Amino acid sequence: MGGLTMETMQREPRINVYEPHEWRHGTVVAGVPWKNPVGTASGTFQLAACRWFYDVAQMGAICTKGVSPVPWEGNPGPRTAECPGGMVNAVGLQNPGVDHYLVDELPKLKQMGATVITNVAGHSDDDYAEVVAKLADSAADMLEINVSCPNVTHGGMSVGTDPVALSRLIERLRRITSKPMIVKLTPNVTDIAAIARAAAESGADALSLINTLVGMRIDIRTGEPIIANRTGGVSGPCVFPVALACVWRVRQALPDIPIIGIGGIDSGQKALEFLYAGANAVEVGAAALVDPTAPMRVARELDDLLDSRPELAAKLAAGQTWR
Amino acid sequence: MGGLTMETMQREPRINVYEPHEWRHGTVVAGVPWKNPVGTASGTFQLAACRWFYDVAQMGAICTKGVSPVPWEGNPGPRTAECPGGMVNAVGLQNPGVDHYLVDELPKLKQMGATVITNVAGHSDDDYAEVVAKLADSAADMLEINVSCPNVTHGGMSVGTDPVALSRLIERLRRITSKPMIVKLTPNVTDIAAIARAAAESGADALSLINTLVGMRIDIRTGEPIIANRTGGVSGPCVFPVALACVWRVRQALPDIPIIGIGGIDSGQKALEFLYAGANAVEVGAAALVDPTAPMRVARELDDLLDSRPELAAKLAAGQTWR
Amino acid sequence: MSTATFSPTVAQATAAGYFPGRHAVEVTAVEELAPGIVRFTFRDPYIAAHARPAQFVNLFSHDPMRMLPRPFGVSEVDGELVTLIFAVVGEGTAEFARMRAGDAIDVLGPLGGSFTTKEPAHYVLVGGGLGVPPLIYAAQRLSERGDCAATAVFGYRDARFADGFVSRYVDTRSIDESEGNVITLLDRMEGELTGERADGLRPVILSCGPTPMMKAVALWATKRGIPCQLSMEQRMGCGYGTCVACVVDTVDGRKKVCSDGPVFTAQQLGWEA
Amino acid sequence: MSTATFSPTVAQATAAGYFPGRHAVEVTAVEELAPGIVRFTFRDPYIAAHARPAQFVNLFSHDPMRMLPRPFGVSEVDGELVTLIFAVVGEGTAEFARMRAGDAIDVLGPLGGSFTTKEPAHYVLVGGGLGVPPLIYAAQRLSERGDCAATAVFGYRDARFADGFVSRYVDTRSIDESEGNVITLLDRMEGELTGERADGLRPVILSCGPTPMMKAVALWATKRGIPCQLSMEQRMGCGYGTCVACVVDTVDGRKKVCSDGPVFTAQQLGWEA
Ligand SMILES: Cc1cc2nc3c(=O)[nH]c(=O)nc-3n(C[C@H](O)[C@H](O)[C@H](O)COP(=O)(O)OP(=O)(O)OC[C@H]3O[C@@H](n4cnc5c(N)ncnc54)[C@H](O)[C@@H]3O)c2cc1C
Ligand SMILES: Cc1cc2nc3c(=O)[nH]c(=O)nc-3n(C[C@H](O)[C@H](O)[C@H](O)COP(=O)(O)OP(=O)(O)OC[C@H]3O[C@@H](n4cnc5c(N)ncnc54)[C@H](O)[C@@H]3O)c2cc1C
Ligand SMILES: Cc1cc2nc3c(=O)[nH]c(=O)nc-3n(C[C@H](O)[C@H](O)[C@H](O)COP(=O)(O)O)c2cc1C
Ligand SMILES: Cc1cc2nc3c(=O)[nH]c(=O)nc-3n(C[C@H](O)[C@H](O)[C@H](O)COP(=O)(O)O)c2cc1C
Ligand code: FES
Ligand code: FES
Repeated sequence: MGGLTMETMQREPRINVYEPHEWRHGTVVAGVPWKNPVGTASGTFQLAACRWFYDVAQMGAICTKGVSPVPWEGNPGPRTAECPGGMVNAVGLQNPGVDHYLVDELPKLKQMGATVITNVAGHSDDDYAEVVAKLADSAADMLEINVSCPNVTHGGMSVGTDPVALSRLIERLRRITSKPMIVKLTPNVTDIAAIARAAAESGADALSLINTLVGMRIDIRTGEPIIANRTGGVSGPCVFPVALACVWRVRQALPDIPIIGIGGIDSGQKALEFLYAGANAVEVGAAALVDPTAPMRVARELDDLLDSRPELAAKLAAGQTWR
Repeated sequence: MGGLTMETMQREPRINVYEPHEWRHGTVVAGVPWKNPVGTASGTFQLAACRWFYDVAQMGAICTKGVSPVPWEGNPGPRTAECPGGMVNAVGLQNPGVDHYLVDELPKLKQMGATVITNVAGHSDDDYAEVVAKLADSAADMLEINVSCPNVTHGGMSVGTDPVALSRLIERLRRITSKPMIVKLTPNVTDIAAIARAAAESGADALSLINTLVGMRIDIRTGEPIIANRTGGVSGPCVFPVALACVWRVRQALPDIPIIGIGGIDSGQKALEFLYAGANAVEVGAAALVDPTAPMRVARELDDLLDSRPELAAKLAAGQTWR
Repeated sequence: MSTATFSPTVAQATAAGYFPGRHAVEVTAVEELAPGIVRFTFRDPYIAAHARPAQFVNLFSHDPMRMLPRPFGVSEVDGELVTLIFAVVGEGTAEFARMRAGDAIDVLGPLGGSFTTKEPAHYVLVGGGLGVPPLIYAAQRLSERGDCAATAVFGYRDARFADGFVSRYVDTRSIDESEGNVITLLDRMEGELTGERADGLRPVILSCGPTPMMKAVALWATKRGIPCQLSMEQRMGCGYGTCVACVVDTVDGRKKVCSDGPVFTAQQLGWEA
Repeated sequence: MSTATFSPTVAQATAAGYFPGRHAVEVTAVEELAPGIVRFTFRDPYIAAHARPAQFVNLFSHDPMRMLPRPFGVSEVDGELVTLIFAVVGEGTAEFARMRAGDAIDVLGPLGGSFTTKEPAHYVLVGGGLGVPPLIYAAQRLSERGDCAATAVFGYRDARFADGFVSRYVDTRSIDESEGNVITLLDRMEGELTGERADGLRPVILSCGPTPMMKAVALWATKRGIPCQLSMEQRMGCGYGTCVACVVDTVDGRKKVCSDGPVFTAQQLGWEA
C-alpha cells in the first residue's frame, strides 16, 4: 500500500454522520419498528463508550453486550488478535450482570430514545431463564438469546450447536416472556438451517446470524497462541461471505421468520447484500471497533442505496423481505 | 537518522524464486519424503498452466485437481466471486477424468521429479473406489480423498460431514490401496475433531484441512447471487484463522496423525503458524491464483524461517510435529 | 517509481526460462475518454513485445481485500507502453481510474489466446461497448500487414470513445444507441461485406462485446457463411488456466475463457444460424 | 496535502458536540532514532490540544487486511504536532516506519485516562524500553508547571534513544542493559528519593515499561511507601472502551486497559510489597 495520500482519500466522498438526518427507509422486525434496518451488534457496543461518538439513538436498534445473571469476569487477557481482514476475540462475555444493566445502560438508552435489543448470556438453562425473567417486563424492546458464543465453556455455543438442547431452552424462555425474542445462531455447525428450524419451532420470533467463527492466531516468535484462551471467535469483513451464505440458507429453509444479518458489514453495500439474501435488518459489529461511527455510516449509506430500490424499501417498510 | 536501516525496510526484499535453491528443511509426511513442507493445494494447480511460471518439481508436493472416474463438466459459470481478503468458487470439480490424468498429468509430473498427491473426487462411494483402484498402482506418491467439496450435490461435503458415511468410505478405500491416503476435511462441521477421528480410525494415513468454507456474494445491481451455483466455497487469506484453529483442534484431539494444514497461506510466516499449530506440512491454494509463483515463494520463505528454528526443523525432518 | 520501471521479476523469470509472474510496472498515463471510461497506459517491455490481439492482462488492486485479478484486453501497444481501455464498473476499476502517472501497479500477462488472423482476409472488427479495446489492438496489428484489409464496426451506448483510436489504423464505421446497434451497421454494409472485393479478400468477423450482441453477430455472420471469431468474457480466478473458474459452454463442453479462449468460433459456441 | 491538514470529520464531530471519530491526518516527520526505533509526528490540532500524559492514539494501517488499531502513547506535543515514538515490531509498525512527510494516516484519539498529577510532588518517571514515550510527555507537561519537580529514570536495552528528548524537560538518569536496569538506578537514587527535599515535595512514581519491570518498580516503590502509578499495555480491539478486549487483572477484577486505564496504581494491580 503506502501510496495513499490525503489527496486520494479526499476524493472518496464520505457521509457526514453528524448531520441531522430524516430516515427514509425504516423497517419492522418481529413487530418492533426500527428507524432504519441497521443495528449495532452485541459486544461491540457499550453506551458509556459509544455515546461520545454519535447519536446512538439514531440507530435502527442498539443491541447491547450479553448480560448474565451475575457479573462475569470473562477470560484472561490477551483477548484479541488480528487476522487478515478481521479479528479474533475471546472476551468470554465479561459483563456487570443483568441487575446493573437494568439500572444503568438500559434506562439510559431508553431515555435517549433508542430501540434496544438486550443480548442474553448464560452458562446454563437456569442462567438464561433468570436473565430473561428479569428482563421480561423491562423497557427492552427485544431480547437476543446468545446461544452461539464460542468463548465460554458452558452455555453459549454448546447450546447453539445442538437442536435438542436449543429447543428445550427456547421453549422454556418462551414461557417466561412475551417480548420479541431473537435467537442468535452460530455458523460453527454442519447444518445451520436445522438449528434455525429448531429455534423457530420452539418459539423464537426472529433469528440473528452469525455469531463469530472459531479461529485463532499463533505468535511465530513464541510458537504459542496469541489469545490466552487459545482459540476465539473471528469477525470482521473476512467473515462476510460466510455470514451471507448462512442467511441465504436459513432464508431458503424458513421463508417467514424475521432474520437479522450479521457478519463483516462495514458499508451500506454489504448491508444491502444481506437484505437481498433475505435478511430483514442487519447489525454492525467489528467495524465499529476500528471506526466508532461505522454503524451510523452504514445506516446512512443504506438509506441512500434504498432510494433507488423502492421495491425492496417498500418490503422492508412493511416488515417483509426480498426473498 | 533515517539512514540505512530505514532504506533497507523500504526495499521489502523479495525472494528470487527462479534462483536454484538447495532445500535445507525437508520433511516426511506419512512416510513420503517432501523436499520442503510446502505443497500446492488441489484445484489451484494444473501442470499445463503452472509449469510456465516456475519449476513445479521443487515444491514439497504437488497436489493435483480432484479426479473422478469419468470426465466431469462441473457447474455452469460464473463460478467465482471476490470477497474481502479472499474468493468464493463453485467450480464443481470439473476435470477430464482419472484415465486422462493417468496418461497425461501424472506421468509428466513424475517425469519432472515431482512428489505427487492425487486428489480424488466422487459422487458416490463407488466413484471414489473406482478412482482409487485405478490409482492404486500408479506413480502417485499419495492420495488425497476429497470428502469436503461444498460445490457438488452428492459426495464431497455430504460424506465429509457425516462420521458414519466417512468411516464406511475410508474403510472401503483402505482395502483397495496401500498408498499413503490423506483424507481432506471440511471446516463446515460442528465438530471437526470427531470427523478427523472417524477418518483416522477407518484407516487414513494423514489428514489435510481445510477445504473451503461455504460462502456467497450477491450482486447489488441485480439482487441475485454472483455465482451461478449461488453458494460456493470461500478460500484465501480470510479463512486463515479458521483453518489454523481447525488444525489446532484436530492436533489436540489426535496427537499422532500427520496433518497437512491448508487455508489462506500466502507467506512463510503463515505456513509457520500452521506448523506451530501442529501441522506436518502445508498446501498453498488461492494465493497461487493471484500470484502464480506464490507456492514456491512460501516454500522459500519458510526454508529461511526454519533456519532460526532448529528444534522445529529437526522435528519436521524426522516426520514429527511441534505439538 | 521513477527509475525502476521494470520489475526485476520479469528479468529473473525470463532469464530462467519462465513466463513472468505477477510483477510491478509503472503507470504512465490515465485519461478519461468519456464519463467513466478510462484509457490506462503502463510501461512493460515484456507485455508490449509479446501481446497479440484478444490477449489480456490481469491488473491487481493495491488493496489486498480485493484479491482477484481484473482482466482487460490489450488495446494498443506503443514501444514499451501497453494501453488498456476500461469502464469504471466497480471498486477495482474505480481504484485504477484514480491512479496517476508514476504510480506502480501489479500486472500479469499477456494471457489467453488471440484471434486467428494468419490467413489474408478482410477482417471485420465488430465491437460493442467495452468490447472494443481488443479490436483496436487487432486493427493496429492488422494495419501493419500488407496482406489483409480491415474495417472496424463499432457500436456504442453514447460517447464514441474509441473511434479516434481505431480510425488511425483502419476504416471505421460506428453507431450509437440513438441510431441502432452493430447489427444495424452490418445490415447496411451487407453488400460491401459479402460482395466480391477488388483485392479478392473474403470477410472474417472478429467480435467482442456484450454476449447478446456477440450472439446476434455470430448468427448474422454464420447465416451469410462468414467465419466469425468471438472474444468472450467470464469472471476469473487466475486468468492463466489453473483454476477452471472462467468457463463458457461450448459444443465440446465447458471451456476456460482464459486459456482455451478468450476467442471461440461461432461454431464452437453453437451460435450458428 | 498542504492545505487540508485537518480532517473534516473532526470539525463535523466537534461542531455536533461529539468526540472525533477515526480521521485522517498528515504525517509531518518520520525519523529513525536508533535501529528499529522511530519518532513519528503528525499534525492534529485536536489531539494536540487535548492529549494528557499516558493517553494514547490509535494509528490505523492503510492495508485493510490489518484492521485492528495500533495504540501508541503520546510522546510530545508541539503546537498542532503530535509525536509518538515506537519500535518496529510487526507489520503495522513497519508500515508506519516507511511513511514519509506528506502521507496521510488515520488516527483515533486521544484515548484512555492519564497519570494523576494534580497534587504537587516530585514525580519520578520510571520508564523501560518502549515504555518511555508517555513519560517524555509527562516530563514535558510537568516541566510547564511551577509546583512540582520531576526526574526521568530510564532503562534501555542499548541505544538511549529518548534521553535527548526527555532531558530537555527534566533532570534525566538513564542506564542500559550493560550496566543494569531501572531498579539499579532507583537503588542508587534511594536516598535522594526518600529523603526530605528542600522544596518539601514527596516522591510519586509514574512508570511505564515491560510488565516485569513495572512489577519490580511497584514493589520497590510500595516497600518504601512511595505512591506508584503504572501505565499498562494490552492487545486492543477498539481502544475506546467498547469491546472489553484489553483487560488486565486488578484486585477489583478484570479492568479495561484502554478506558479504566491505562494507568493503574500499584494497589489496584495488587503489586504491593
Ligand atoms: C478476457 C477479459 C477481457 C476484458 N477486457 C475488458 C476491457 O478491455 N475493458 C473493460 O472495460 N472491461 C474488460 N473486461 C471486464 C473487466 O474485467 C471488468 O469490468 C472488471 O474486472 C471489473 O472490475 P471491478 O473491480 O471494477 O468490478 P467489481 O465488480 O468490483 O469486481 C469484483 C470481481 O468481479 C470481477 N468482475 C466484475 N465484472 C466482471 C466482468 N464483466 N468480467 C470479468 N470479471 C468481472 C472482477 O474482476 C473482480 O474479480 C474484460 C473481462 C475479461 C474476462
Ligand atoms: C496503551 C498502549 C500504548 C502503547 N504505546 C507504545 C509506544 O509508545 N511505543 C511503542 O513502541 N509501543 C507502544 N505500544 C505497543 C504497540 O501498540 C505495539 O507495539 C504495536 O501495536 C505493534 O503493532 P505491529 O503491527 O507492528 O505488530 P503486529 O504484531 O503485526 O500487530 C498485530 C496486532 O497485535 C497488536 N499488538 C502487537 N503487539 C502489541 C503490544 N505490545 N501491545 C498492544 N498490542 C499489540 C497490534 O496492535 C495489532 O493489533 C503501546 C501499547 C498500548 C496498549
Ligand atoms: C469483541 C466482541 C465481543 C462480542 N460479544 C458478543 C456478545 O456478548 N454476545 C453476542 O451475541 N455476540 C457477541 N459478539 C459477536 C458479534 O455480535 C457479531 O455476531 C460478530 O462479531 C459478527 O459480526 P461482525 O463481523 O460485524 O463483527 C462479539 C463480537 C466481538 C468482536
Ligand atoms: C478454484 C478452486 C478449486 C478447488 N478445487 C479443489 C479440488 O478439486 N479438490 C479439493 O480437495 N480442494 C479444492 N479446492 C480447495 C483448496 O484445495 C483449499 O483446500 C482451499 O482453497 C483452502 O486453501 P486456500 O485458502 O489456500 O485456497 C479448490 C479451491 C479453489 C480456490
Ligand atoms: S480464470 Fe482460472 S482457469 Fe481461467
Ligand atoms: S480495547 Fe476495546 S475495550 Fe479496550
